[in-house]
Amino acid sequence: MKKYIVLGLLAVLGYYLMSIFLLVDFGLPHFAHGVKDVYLSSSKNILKVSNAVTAIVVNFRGFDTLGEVTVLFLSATAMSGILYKKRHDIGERSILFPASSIIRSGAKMLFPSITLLGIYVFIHGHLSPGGGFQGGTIIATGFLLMLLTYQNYSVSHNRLVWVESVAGMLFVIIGLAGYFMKGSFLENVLPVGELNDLFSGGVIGIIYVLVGFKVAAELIGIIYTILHEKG
Amino acid sequence: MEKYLDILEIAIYGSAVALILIGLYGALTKKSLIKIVLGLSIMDSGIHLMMIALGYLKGGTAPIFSKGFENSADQMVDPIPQALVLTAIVIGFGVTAVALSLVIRLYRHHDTLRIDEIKNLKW
Amino acid sequence: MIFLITVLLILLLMVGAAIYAIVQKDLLFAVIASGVISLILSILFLILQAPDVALTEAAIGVALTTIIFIITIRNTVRYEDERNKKKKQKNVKKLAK
Amino acid sequence: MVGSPVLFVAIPLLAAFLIPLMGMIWKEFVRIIPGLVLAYMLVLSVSLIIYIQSHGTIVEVISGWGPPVGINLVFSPFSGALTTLMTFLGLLVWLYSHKFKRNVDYEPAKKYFILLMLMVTGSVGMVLTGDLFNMFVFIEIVSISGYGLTSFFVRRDSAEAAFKFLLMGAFASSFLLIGIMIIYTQLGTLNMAEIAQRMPQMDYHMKVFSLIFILVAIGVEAETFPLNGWAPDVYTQAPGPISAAMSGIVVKAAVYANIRIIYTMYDLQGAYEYLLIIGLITFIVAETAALKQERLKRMLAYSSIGQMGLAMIAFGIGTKEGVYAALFLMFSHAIIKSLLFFSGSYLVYNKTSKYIKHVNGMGKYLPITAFLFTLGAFAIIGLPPFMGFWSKLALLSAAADSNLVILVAVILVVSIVEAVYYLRVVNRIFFFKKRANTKPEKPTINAMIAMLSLAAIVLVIGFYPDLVTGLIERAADDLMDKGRYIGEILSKN
Repeated sequence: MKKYIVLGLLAVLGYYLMSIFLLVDFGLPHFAHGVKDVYLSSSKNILKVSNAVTAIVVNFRGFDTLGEVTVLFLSATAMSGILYKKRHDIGERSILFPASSIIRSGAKMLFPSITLLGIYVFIHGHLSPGGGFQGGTIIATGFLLMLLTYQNYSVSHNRLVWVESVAGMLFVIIGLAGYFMKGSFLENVLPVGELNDLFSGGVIGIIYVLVGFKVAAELIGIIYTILHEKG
Repeated sequence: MEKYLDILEIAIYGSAVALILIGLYGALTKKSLIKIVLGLSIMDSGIHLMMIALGYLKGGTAPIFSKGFENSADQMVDPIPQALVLTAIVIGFGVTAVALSLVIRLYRHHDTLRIDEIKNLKW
Repeated sequence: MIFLITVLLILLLMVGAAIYAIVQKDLLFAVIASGVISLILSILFLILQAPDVALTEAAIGVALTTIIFIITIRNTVRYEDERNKKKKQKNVKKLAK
Repeated sequence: MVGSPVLFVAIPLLAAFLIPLMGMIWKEFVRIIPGLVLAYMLVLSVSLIIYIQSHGTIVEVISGWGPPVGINLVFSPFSGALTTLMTFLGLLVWLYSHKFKRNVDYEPAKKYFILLMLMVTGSVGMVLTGDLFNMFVFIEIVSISGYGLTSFFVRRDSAEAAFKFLLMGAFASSFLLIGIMIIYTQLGTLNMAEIAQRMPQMDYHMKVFSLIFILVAIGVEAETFPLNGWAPDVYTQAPGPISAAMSGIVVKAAVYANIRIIYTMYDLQGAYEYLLIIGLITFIVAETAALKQERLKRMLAYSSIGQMGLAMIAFGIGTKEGVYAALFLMFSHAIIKSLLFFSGSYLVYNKTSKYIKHVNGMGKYLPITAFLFTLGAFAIIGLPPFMGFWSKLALLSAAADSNLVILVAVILVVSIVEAVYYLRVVNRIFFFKKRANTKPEKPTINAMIAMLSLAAIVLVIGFYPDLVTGLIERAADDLMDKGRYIGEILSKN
């Protein structure tokens, strides 16, 4: 019975959603003058950042990114609080499958290259597609591979805490530096350089590298917490 | 050419709405807690697809100014939905992780994942 | 034309995977189907000229979300209708004796 | 310039990232730093409120781009008053839970205080921000810390309540994204002032649908009627101070967002009537549901929902007097309900089930706590010498001015219901015999200070309501003047 009510409601919702979105033309500009044009032109001319998405994420709407990093931090904190046990010993790591020697040696070879790829992606975040979130998640997948393959591979919890705390604090401190030197939070305080140069965009590149470290540490922490949970 | 775009419009919007509806259906009717969380993440995927599709520009390029590939700003797709989706994906992952840890904790207490057997509170 | 057909096929596959993920009783298969959704989604983002989002979706949606779902399933139960794993195991042991 | 609104977000985040490191040095830092940060936020907001009396609204630009392009924070009389209220309550919640029972453990204490501090920060951010998507991010911060704090006690059914909350919150955030996206595709901006300015260009259907999506999303946090299923469970299962923080801080922020969107962003005709009707339904349903509750915190939860319904009714009247009454109601409800949650959770301290019958005879064993609970109960019913009386009076006179006689009658009748269930509890406290298996627990000294300062506010404002009415009137003026809000923000370019 409940199923049919839900199906009926969903049919109504789907009808209205479709009828709204079909009014919005696909592949054509929808509005006359939005903030989009300002973002694109000042990303190229003022900030000298090639990747406009990076410019938006780190500078124009950098406050969102700070909030988003905080959301990840909070969810890592909340998770370890939710799964907290009074006993101090953590459970054995759950093994998904016993790894064969091919996987073991393959993982060992892949891990450095995955980490290198991740670092490349977040260092070049302002030049090419990618950036802090992407690079951070790629590094986290590398660690995930190691954690799944080797049962006795472990990441020092204190080191993770250090990385995420220092990266997060530096993010806020760079923001505050903008506030005290230029008068608004997260404003660029360094010279912007030339378009398509590695050292372009002022603080944008630095902030994205910090975001990368923080996201990687956060995600590894989340995986580590849930992996050491024994049902 | 116009027709081509029309078909693509209906197909992409339609599948995004379909993902949203399928996810909602799963989250509302299924009994297993993991299925509910799965439904939520499918719904999020649908919304992300919708947002990117709304920012698409026909014949536009990715919003990246690269050397040797000079293109003007009005030939680029809208970068704002992309930035928003970037944020939304990461937030969605955080929510999913918290939800799954709550699922594990509920399993620890009740030894079951069926929502109709975990009813100490009124639903 | 070929491009259009490919996109349509991909979309169809994605919606099919979504339906499969909801209908399937075996949660492990359902989760892997949702990983397939994310994979196709990241291809679609690439087609829609959003490479940044495609990278994020590929790393988060395909790898991390899927793996934490799988770990959760490993720690709890695998089948949707499975009522009580521990009790069942106890009963099996009793029968074996 | 004494400070800037951006510090409300920057300093707590800095502290939150710092706490795990400082905790390695000395464990007590984990409890002290959040208190210092909350105290700093309170001082900052008080000094900014004094500053804007003479200099007008502060519009803070972030990352150096003027309002339609970058994100901006608005410290207006309205948002400033709410910020002060919320940081004050946050400080008291911290004080109350400083020596909390289970917080002797280091790890849970760390998590508890980080989550508490960021919940307050997120609420303040929700109130201050002038950007729609930024509001979404802050809502997520608030909700995730809410999930974590709700499931804090391992031994109760808290995980279930938290899961319920999470389910509602996840739907809400998805719907909010859809609503934001509809607005963005039509108007090409995410800044609230610019959206308000361009709103007449938008197609009518789009306007209605985006408003519905956004209201459903924010209604979950604001406890409007069909979406408040999570609230009673969460308030019952969460630790006592967190219930107070939820009803005093988070819900206030969500109501602010709701009102800002309806009053400033949209220019729809039927929106005020919507508020009036939804508020009335919420009020009646919640107050009657509270009457038959058996658990104390559940009863308080329903009462809290009902009071928010009352505030919505007042906003729905739509005149300046109505807005004034609504703000006064929100203010007095935040103070009084926190007092009730604080003292109530000591009255039923040693029982996980928290039945009302456990308060029997506590008046003899915990005289001060019982007295404070009674004070709160009288104040929230609206008995004359207390603070709740003035807010209810303002609401009734606003309704009477707008010729809504039926509304006045309904509010009065439902207030009698409210009086019945509160007086029932008070009766049990003082005139029943203590049950054999309940153990009274003396409040700690910090908790006592927190409760006494709240009670002092209730009494002082009960006798001298003029202390706050000026502030609230300015806030109401600020909310009603839509053109000035848009002008102040967009002229900052």
